[in-house]
Amino acid sequence: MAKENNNMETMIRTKQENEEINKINKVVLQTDKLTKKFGGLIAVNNFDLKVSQGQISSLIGPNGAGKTTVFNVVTGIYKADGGKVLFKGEDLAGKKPHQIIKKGIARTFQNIRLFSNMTCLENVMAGQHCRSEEGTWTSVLQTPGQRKEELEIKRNAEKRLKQVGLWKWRDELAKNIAYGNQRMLEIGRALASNPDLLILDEPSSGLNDKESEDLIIFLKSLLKENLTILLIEHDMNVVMGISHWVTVMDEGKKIAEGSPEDVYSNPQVIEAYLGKDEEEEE
Amino acid sequence: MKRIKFLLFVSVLVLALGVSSLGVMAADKPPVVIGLQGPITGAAAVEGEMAKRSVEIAAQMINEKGGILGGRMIEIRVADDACQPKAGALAAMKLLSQKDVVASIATYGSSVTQPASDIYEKFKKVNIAYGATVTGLTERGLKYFFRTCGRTDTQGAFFANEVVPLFNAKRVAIMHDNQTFSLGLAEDTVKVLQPKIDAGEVELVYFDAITPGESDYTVPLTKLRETNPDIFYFTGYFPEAGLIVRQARDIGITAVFVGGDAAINEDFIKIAGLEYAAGCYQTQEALIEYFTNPEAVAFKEAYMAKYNTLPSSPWSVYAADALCVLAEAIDKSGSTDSDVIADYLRNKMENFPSITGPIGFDEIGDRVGTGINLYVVNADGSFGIYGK
Amino acid sequence: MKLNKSIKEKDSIFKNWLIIIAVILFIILPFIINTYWVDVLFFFGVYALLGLSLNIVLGEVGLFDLGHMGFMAIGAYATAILNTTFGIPIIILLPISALAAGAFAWLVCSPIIHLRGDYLCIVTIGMGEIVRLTLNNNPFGITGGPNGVFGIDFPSLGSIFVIDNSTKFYYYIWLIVGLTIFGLVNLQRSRIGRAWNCIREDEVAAESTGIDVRSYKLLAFVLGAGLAGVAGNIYATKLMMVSPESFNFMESCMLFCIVLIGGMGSIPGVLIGAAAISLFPEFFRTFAQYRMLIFGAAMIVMMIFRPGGIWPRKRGAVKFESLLMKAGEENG
Amino acid sequence: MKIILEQLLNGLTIGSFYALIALGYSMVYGVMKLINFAHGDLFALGSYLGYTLLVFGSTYATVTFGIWGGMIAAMLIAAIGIGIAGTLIERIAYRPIYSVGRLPAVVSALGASIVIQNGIMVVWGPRPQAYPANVVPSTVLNVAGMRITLMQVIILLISFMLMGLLYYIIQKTTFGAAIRACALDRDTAALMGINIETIIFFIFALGPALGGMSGVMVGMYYRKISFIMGWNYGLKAFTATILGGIGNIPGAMLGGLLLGVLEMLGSTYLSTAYKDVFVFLVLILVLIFRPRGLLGEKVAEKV
Repeated sequence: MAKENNNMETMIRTKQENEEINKINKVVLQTDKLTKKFGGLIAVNNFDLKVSQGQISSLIGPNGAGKTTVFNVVTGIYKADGGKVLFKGEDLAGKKPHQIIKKGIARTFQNIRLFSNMTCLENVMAGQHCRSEEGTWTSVLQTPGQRKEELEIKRNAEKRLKQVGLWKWRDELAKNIAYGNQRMLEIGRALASNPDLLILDEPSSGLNDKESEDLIIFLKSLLKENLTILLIEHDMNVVMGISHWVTVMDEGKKIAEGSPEDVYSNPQVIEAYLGKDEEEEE
Repeated sequence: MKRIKFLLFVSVLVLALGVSSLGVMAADKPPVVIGLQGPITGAAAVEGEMAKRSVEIAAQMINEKGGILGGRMIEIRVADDACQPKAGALAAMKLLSQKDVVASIATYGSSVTQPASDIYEKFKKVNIAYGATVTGLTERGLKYFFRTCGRTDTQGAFFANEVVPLFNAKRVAIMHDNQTFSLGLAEDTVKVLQPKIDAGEVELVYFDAITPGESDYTVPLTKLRETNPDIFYFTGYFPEAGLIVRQARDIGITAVFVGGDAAINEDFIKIAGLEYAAGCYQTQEALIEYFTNPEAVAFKEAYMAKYNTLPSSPWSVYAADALCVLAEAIDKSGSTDSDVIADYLRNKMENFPSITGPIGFDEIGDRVGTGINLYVVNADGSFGIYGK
Repeated sequence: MKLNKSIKEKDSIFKNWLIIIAVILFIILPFIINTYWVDVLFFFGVYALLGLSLNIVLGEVGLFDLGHMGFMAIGAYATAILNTTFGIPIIILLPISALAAGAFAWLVCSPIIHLRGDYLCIVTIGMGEIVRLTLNNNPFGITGGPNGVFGIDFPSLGSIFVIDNSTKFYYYIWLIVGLTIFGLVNLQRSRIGRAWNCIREDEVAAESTGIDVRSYKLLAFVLGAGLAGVAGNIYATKLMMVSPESFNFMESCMLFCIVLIGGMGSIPGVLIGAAAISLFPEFFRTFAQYRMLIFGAAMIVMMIFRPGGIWPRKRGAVKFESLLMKAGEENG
Repeated sequence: MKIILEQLLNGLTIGSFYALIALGYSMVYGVMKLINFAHGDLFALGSYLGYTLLVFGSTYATVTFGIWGGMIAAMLIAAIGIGIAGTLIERIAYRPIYSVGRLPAVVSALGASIVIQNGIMVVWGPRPQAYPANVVPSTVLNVAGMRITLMQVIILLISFMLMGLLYYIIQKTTFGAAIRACALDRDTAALMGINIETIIFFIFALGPALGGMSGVMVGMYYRKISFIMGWNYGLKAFTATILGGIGNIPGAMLGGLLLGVLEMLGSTYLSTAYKDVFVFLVLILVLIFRPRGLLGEKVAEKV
């Protein structure tokens, strides 16, 4: 899909910049002894997570293991009760979600959260909010600068919509398009903010096999844009198919991490998570 | 094409004929149109309805005598102001936009009269208020604004100078409801009372507002009880007055209860209950049932004949008064020009025998001499002037 | 070339011939009807302005604001007090009253902006009531208590041009309504308007998409209040007086209905809603006591048959053309 | 001290009215997530219904049931009448628009409120009406130097009884559990076999019925009733609901009583004129620090 989009100059960082980033830290995102409690329940317990530059990392674990909570803490929706979140070496403590996306972390949600009564195009345009800056008065008066920026937003939106294959639905309300398309639109919206790290919360849930396969190809293609991807996933085919690195979580704690093959054969993981799967399959 | 032209010609002819015949008819004694602005809808709808009836009765009386200006009848045009400032401005415009309206009787509420009278002033139309008693209204230097009702400070002075000494009261409690009329009366009373307070003759032990429309006033009343007053003046309206009297007596306030002129009527007795209402006093503008002058008697008869009751508030009768003075001014000055009418009202009218007694106007448009009396609720639920 | 296309897309709404006819009709109307109806249309304009201002808060951002009259009261009283006490000309007070109302909104809304839905709703009710009651209680003797403040001047440019009659006021308010509509349409089509709509659709997603929800909510309140302040200024100068009873809770409810009857976030809808609310009582005045009964029933029926409002905002109706080089290609 | 106690009792009396009305708001909101703006006017309608019953049936009722019996009869009939009116309003004004979201329902509710209010005005007239004197015994009790009216005591007793009963129904019975389940998650509750229709019918009957009963009590206690009283009481009760935490039954009771006491404190120690300013300020302060009311549960948004 992305192959045909040749004019990516605006989105992709120059090699120089990339090398600089790599010099500072190969690890893009890191959590250090992250803890989050809800009342008496410890949802995330001293959790360490590492996400490396330019790779697809997966976070897996049984239901209720605290995966989504980790995402919510990382993206600033919840405040951590302990520990740190480091993004490119910078502590994200106290940052609000809208500040974090500006730093370069964009996300999607487990249960799709689109702006239902806005068109697909508007959804993707909204995604660029943090990359644009015209204010209220220039908008009221529609100054040339504002028009120019708006045009740029539209142009980028078009590119992203085409990238996720939804260009023909551009004027449809987001709530009216098919479920699979909604998933893609949400990814498109996240991509529109030109992130360095894309966090996907169960992107393949609710998709059929064909759509899942397309998604795998699509995610892989994103790596060429020099994106780093972190995803929560239940579909083992997806996890094994694309992950460079897998972290397994159970009851708020990390129980294993490594390459997909390592994790797949780890007895602890089988016991906590995959073991049940096998039983069910038998 | 020819047919269209012909049709056009005919229709123009018909129109021209129609207009000219209308003109001829109009020349033959057109009515003198007087506007009446009042709260026909809204919270004060009762007053508006009574004002409408009273003015129509007064017009009927004048018309039966052969009208004014040599046989021209009086016609009343009513505009509803719902007792709201915005609606009041609209109602004034509604009357002013009808070119044949000569003058206006406007209006009942003080806060409505304010913008309305400004508008009338701008369009140079005489307007006479019949219920707006706030003192400041006539002190704005308006040329075309008059009122047949009294001012709150007259009533306040009456309470301070006549009622307080009458009951030998030393400790005075005043309660209002924070609305234009009620607050005005309360403040004017205090103003007149001030020299006596300074001299140490009386003491103002309580002065506070209640919120109209509520049901429970025991909390402020308990506070009032602790100040131990001799006399308790409530300047608000009857729904609250009824509640307040009963709740005050229930928690043991024994002070003499005096209501302002909006406080006491039949509904007051119904709400308070007769056992509580009896013995309550009221400073009141002239109530029509106590008038015996021939004009009032004639008015009462005509009103009785049509509605089988009498207007229960003084304001609607003041509206009828306003019509009488307007008719007199137009008739005597022989003109429907606003400047002439205003000049006549201000400078030439003196002791004109109207329904509520002789009427004249002073320099700023206030009525000269209104009779305020102290009324009392008798044990059988009837009203009477205290001491008579 | 590319730029032209986008401008064309934007301007198409103004090129609608219906709108042109409506505008022409509105310009010649005062010469046809009598001054009473000109005044009625003036108050229609005031309600339209108020509706537009509430539409920012309620329609665009989806915040329940049932105390909007409080902001108008601040604007009206700022005008009244500064004009009668210090003799400052109305034309200078027009922006000042907007600023005063906006600043007030910023001040009171900052601590409560995090409240959700019905909680925000009751707080705005409370705020509106606090404003009205405080004005009514004559703090420091400046608001004139229940009498209000009177003797306010007409808007004027020096002594040359004075807005002093119904027709002038009519053009005055509709000029301002027109300018406001122009500005708001532009806002709707900008990143600001999009951000507001995003917040209305999904707050969490909006925040995660990079929208500073708190600031944009506050911005909506401040802008809405500022416009309401302008409406208050014009209202005060037209009536030449202000009094607290004009700003009661019922009026705020009516504003709420203007936005919802017209259609959330829809500017033509707001105009229709304002017309319904302000003209309906005038047409039905003859029905006296049954008037409000019919009015209430009409509100229910309206919502049953057109729950989205009379003229809901249509999104994506204007076909968006490709801006990229390979324009003809669908689905990249 | 004596004064404070007496004032406290006064505050509690007003507060118990607010609490009874607030329960209606809270129950409807809990299950439907809808602010029933017509609820205050249903309360006023209840008051007028009781008025009509007592005016035209007072002699009969008093002869048959005795003086207190007549009162109870009027209250029960008003409760049933308003319960029916409540469900009717739900059928006509709310049910057709549940599916399209909450905001149209707000307008519809305001419309219903205007219809009821003006309907009362058309039927009973714009003047305030007064409850007949003979059903309202105005005995004043003297308890340790405090003057308390008998009516006050009775109202407090009845109110607390009703609140206790409702609390019992909601918290201890299976049916109450069903209501609470609906309040938490209507769809899941429906899947569990709870008949949502019955629940909606019940809350739209019971809430207004409580309002109707308090309407009659307000009428008997204060005697004066007017067609606009629904707005006043409605707004205060709604404030109480939010103060306690909307959708929360004990919260509504607490909020109502607290509001009554707050009003008392405001008008005793500040000025009566600033009483409502004080009440709303307290409300806003509470909401700043507890955004979901005093007893409202802290709900972390599920993302």
